[in-house]
Amino acid sequence: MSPTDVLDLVLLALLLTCAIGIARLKDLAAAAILFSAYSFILCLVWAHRGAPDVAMTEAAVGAGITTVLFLTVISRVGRREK
Amino acid sequence: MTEWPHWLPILAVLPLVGGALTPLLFHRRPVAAWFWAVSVAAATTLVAMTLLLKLIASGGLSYAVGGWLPQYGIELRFDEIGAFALPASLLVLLSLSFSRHYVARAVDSGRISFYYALILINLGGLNGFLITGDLFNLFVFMEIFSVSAYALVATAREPVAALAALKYLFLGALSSLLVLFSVGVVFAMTGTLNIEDAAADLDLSTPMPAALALAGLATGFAVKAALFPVHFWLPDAHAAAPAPVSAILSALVVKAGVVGLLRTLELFAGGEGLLQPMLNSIVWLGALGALGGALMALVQRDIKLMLAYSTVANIGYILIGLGLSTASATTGAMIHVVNHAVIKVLLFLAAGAFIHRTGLRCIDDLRGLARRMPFTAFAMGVGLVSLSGVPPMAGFVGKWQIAVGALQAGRPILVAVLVIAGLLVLAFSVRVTNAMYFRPPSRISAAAATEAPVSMLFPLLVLTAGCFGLGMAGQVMLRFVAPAVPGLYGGIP
Amino acid sequence: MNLAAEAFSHVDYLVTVALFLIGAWILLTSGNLVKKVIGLNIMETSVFAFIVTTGMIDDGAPPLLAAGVEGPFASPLPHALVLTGIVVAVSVTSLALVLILRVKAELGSVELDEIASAGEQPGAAAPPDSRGHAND
Amino acid sequence: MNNRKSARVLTMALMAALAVPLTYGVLQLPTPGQADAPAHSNVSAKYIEAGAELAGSENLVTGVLLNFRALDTFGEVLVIFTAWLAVAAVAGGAREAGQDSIPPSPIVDYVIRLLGPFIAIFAVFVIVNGHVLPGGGFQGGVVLGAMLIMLSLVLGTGVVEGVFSDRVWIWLRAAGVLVFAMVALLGLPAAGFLFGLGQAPALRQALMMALELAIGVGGGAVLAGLYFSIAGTHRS
Repeated sequence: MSPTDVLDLVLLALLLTCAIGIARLKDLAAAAILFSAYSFILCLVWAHRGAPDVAMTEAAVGAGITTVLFLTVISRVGRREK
Repeated sequence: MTEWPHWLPILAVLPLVGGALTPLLFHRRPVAAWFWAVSVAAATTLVAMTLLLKLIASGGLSYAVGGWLPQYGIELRFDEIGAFALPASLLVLLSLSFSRHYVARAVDSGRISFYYALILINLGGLNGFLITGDLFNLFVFMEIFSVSAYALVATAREPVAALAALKYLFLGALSSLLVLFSVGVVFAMTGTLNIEDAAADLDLSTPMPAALALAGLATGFAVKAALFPVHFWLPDAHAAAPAPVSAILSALVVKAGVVGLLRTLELFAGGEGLLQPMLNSIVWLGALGALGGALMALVQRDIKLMLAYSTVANIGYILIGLGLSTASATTGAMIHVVNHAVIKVLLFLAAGAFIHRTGLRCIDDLRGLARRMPFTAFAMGVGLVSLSGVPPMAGFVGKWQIAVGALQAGRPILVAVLVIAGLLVLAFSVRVTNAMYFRPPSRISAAAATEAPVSMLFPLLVLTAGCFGLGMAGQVMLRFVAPAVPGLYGGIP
Repeated sequence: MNLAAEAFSHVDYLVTVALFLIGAWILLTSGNLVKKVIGLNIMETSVFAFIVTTGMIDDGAPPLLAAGVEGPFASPLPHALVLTGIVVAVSVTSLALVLILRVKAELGSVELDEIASAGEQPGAAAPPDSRGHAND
Repeated sequence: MNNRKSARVLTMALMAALAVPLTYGVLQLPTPGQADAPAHSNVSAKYIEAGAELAGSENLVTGVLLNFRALDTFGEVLVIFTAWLAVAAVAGGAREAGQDSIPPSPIVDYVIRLLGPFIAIFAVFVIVNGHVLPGGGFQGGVVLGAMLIMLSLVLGTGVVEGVFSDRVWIWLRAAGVLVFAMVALLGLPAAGFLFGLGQAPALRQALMMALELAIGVGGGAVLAGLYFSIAGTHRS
């Protein structure tokens, strides 16, 4: 189990916890921010595994633009999920 | 000019670029945008015609995009399935010419140029989807016509349109994801994205991943084709959309799911254990869809919902034909794809003309319209008669071949399903025709209605002639489609 | 024993399957439209992760053929596919969010059960016929 | 409330039922990371063999996107343009004028104004060096779009959108599609096929750079446009 494998497993575990966290959160703003973290961790996984182009795009799109769009809509539509 | 091979990529690129240019050149000038859209669609139809002549003259055409052979780049193929691009372009042209007056009232004036742009891009995505021989390219073109379809549903002013478009979007995105997942699995197993090469390289010794890819593709395209039980997004979307959009969605976009199945089943031809159970389930789901769709159509009061449910029924017929995969059943299904497209565009445009003139959607309110709007009523009548599959008309040819195919496959129960569904469709056709012709008008706006403008009547006239013509030309189309059938999903058992 | 070794070597694939299912769970069970779009995004990123994983190679270099870089290269094709997929995902998400804004503006809420209950009352904003028969 | 509960149980059962074939199927796929897996020995091997000259760029992903599989990328640029078209066609009603949220705190204001130009430079750097370093048209365009959105958070959407008139914005957004269409048509004389970039390395470099810039600028303008529509600008 080389150190890179350990880093992979840790990142993948973080990824799963973020996704489960998003599923359980009732507060949409928190879910959107957690989604931003989720995208960023995914970007780290890809950057670490030899896919820099995709990592850069995922970081800019997932963590950046999609989360801003989510937060803008959530601010207009209401924060709490029934 | 038919020797020039570059018409093939132009068939897809021309409407896409034409659509992209529409808001640039004609923002806030609806009539100019309409004229531009009609001419781009007409040009695309001519390109499709040239390709069809080339296909008849010298057989299938393969085109390496960018000069890269399939090992490196994307390969486009034009065959009998690709020939569906001609009726598709023609029907979009007719829907566009119909849209001029209808859209002036149904869509806000500032956004009409976007409406025309989205329809042209939808046509481009459809044409690209029909001619590509590359799995991922299939996904990209599918996304193009799907995104434009979601938006077109939402251009209608009704408040329910946004929710219907959203439901369509969720299911459409889910089905695109399943297709993309399957493309990933096929790539992981074969290393190539070209459908022909992947079919050759896909080793079915480890059946599970191939089964996964097959399930993903089948479910994904079944959702796009609105096969029962994943059809529930269709009625709301097609009823809420503007009439020309409902026509394009019901006649063409839904058929893309069927074409997707036809294209990708070729990958799993080797695995007997894989393909047969999936085809059987498609037959039974198609049968349930045919009966359920026809029944639901009978009980509807809104004419567009009725037509939407009849689309679900007809998709059921088509997929019964495909699932049976005997020669005549598959040929019948492929012909019914075209015939149903023509009939459904005629019906939705006729309904659109009624709505445009009277604002009424309920069948009971359409009473007595035949006197005030004779041509439209006649067109609607012809469409309904064709829909119910009465012999001389377009609807009969495909259904008859599928029934023959069912008998060949030794499954008479399916013939019973086809007959019952046909009777149900006949029932609601009679109900509508009766209301239009033999009942006194019950609404003031119906009594005071005037005939639709020429730009609406011209497409109705052409389509009515089409219904008669396609009914007569059944044999010609059978001979044209026949050579493609043995090649489908790697040979017919 | 080899199942465990097999599972360990395929851990990336298993994580993507798990993320796909979590995303599907959010999409199907959440009543809030915005939450559904977040779930859809998680599903999409999980499929992209799956495709990138097919192109990965152990201790290989990214597909950059700069002078002097040897060793096995990661496969460039999946990266091109996922780049295209990510931009498609943004397109679909932004369209979905605008539709949600319009649903909120016209139907008053983004919770499906609130919209459904509003739809049942007679004289609701939507024409009664087409609404009454939607069996979602 | 209990039908909501039963729906959850049903969905949980469906998820479990789906998990079994998915896991089993995925486990039987070739092990990721093995050099002899088909994913590395078929088409990808040909790309790596072809090397930088044939691909037209050292960054093979850019080479695949703009050269080998140009039709995919044309479709891609078109999907992002269609997304803006769709949002513009649908968002008419939702864009209430003057809907600006509370202005951000001065610290955020100062930091964003400070970072703005540097992010712009980074975006241009990513676009221009697409063929040598990881990055390219899409990545640069997304960073550009993110910067425009960030500035409109601080300066207000109306100000940032006011930089260009509506007409110019529409032409900017369609830049990716139009330039790609021109390069496609140029492919006929250059390579004898649509979307071909021709054999001469100089021509191929020039065309790829043109495509990178067009996709970058077009992508950035579209993503900013999506935000403007969703956030509701002053001038609707």
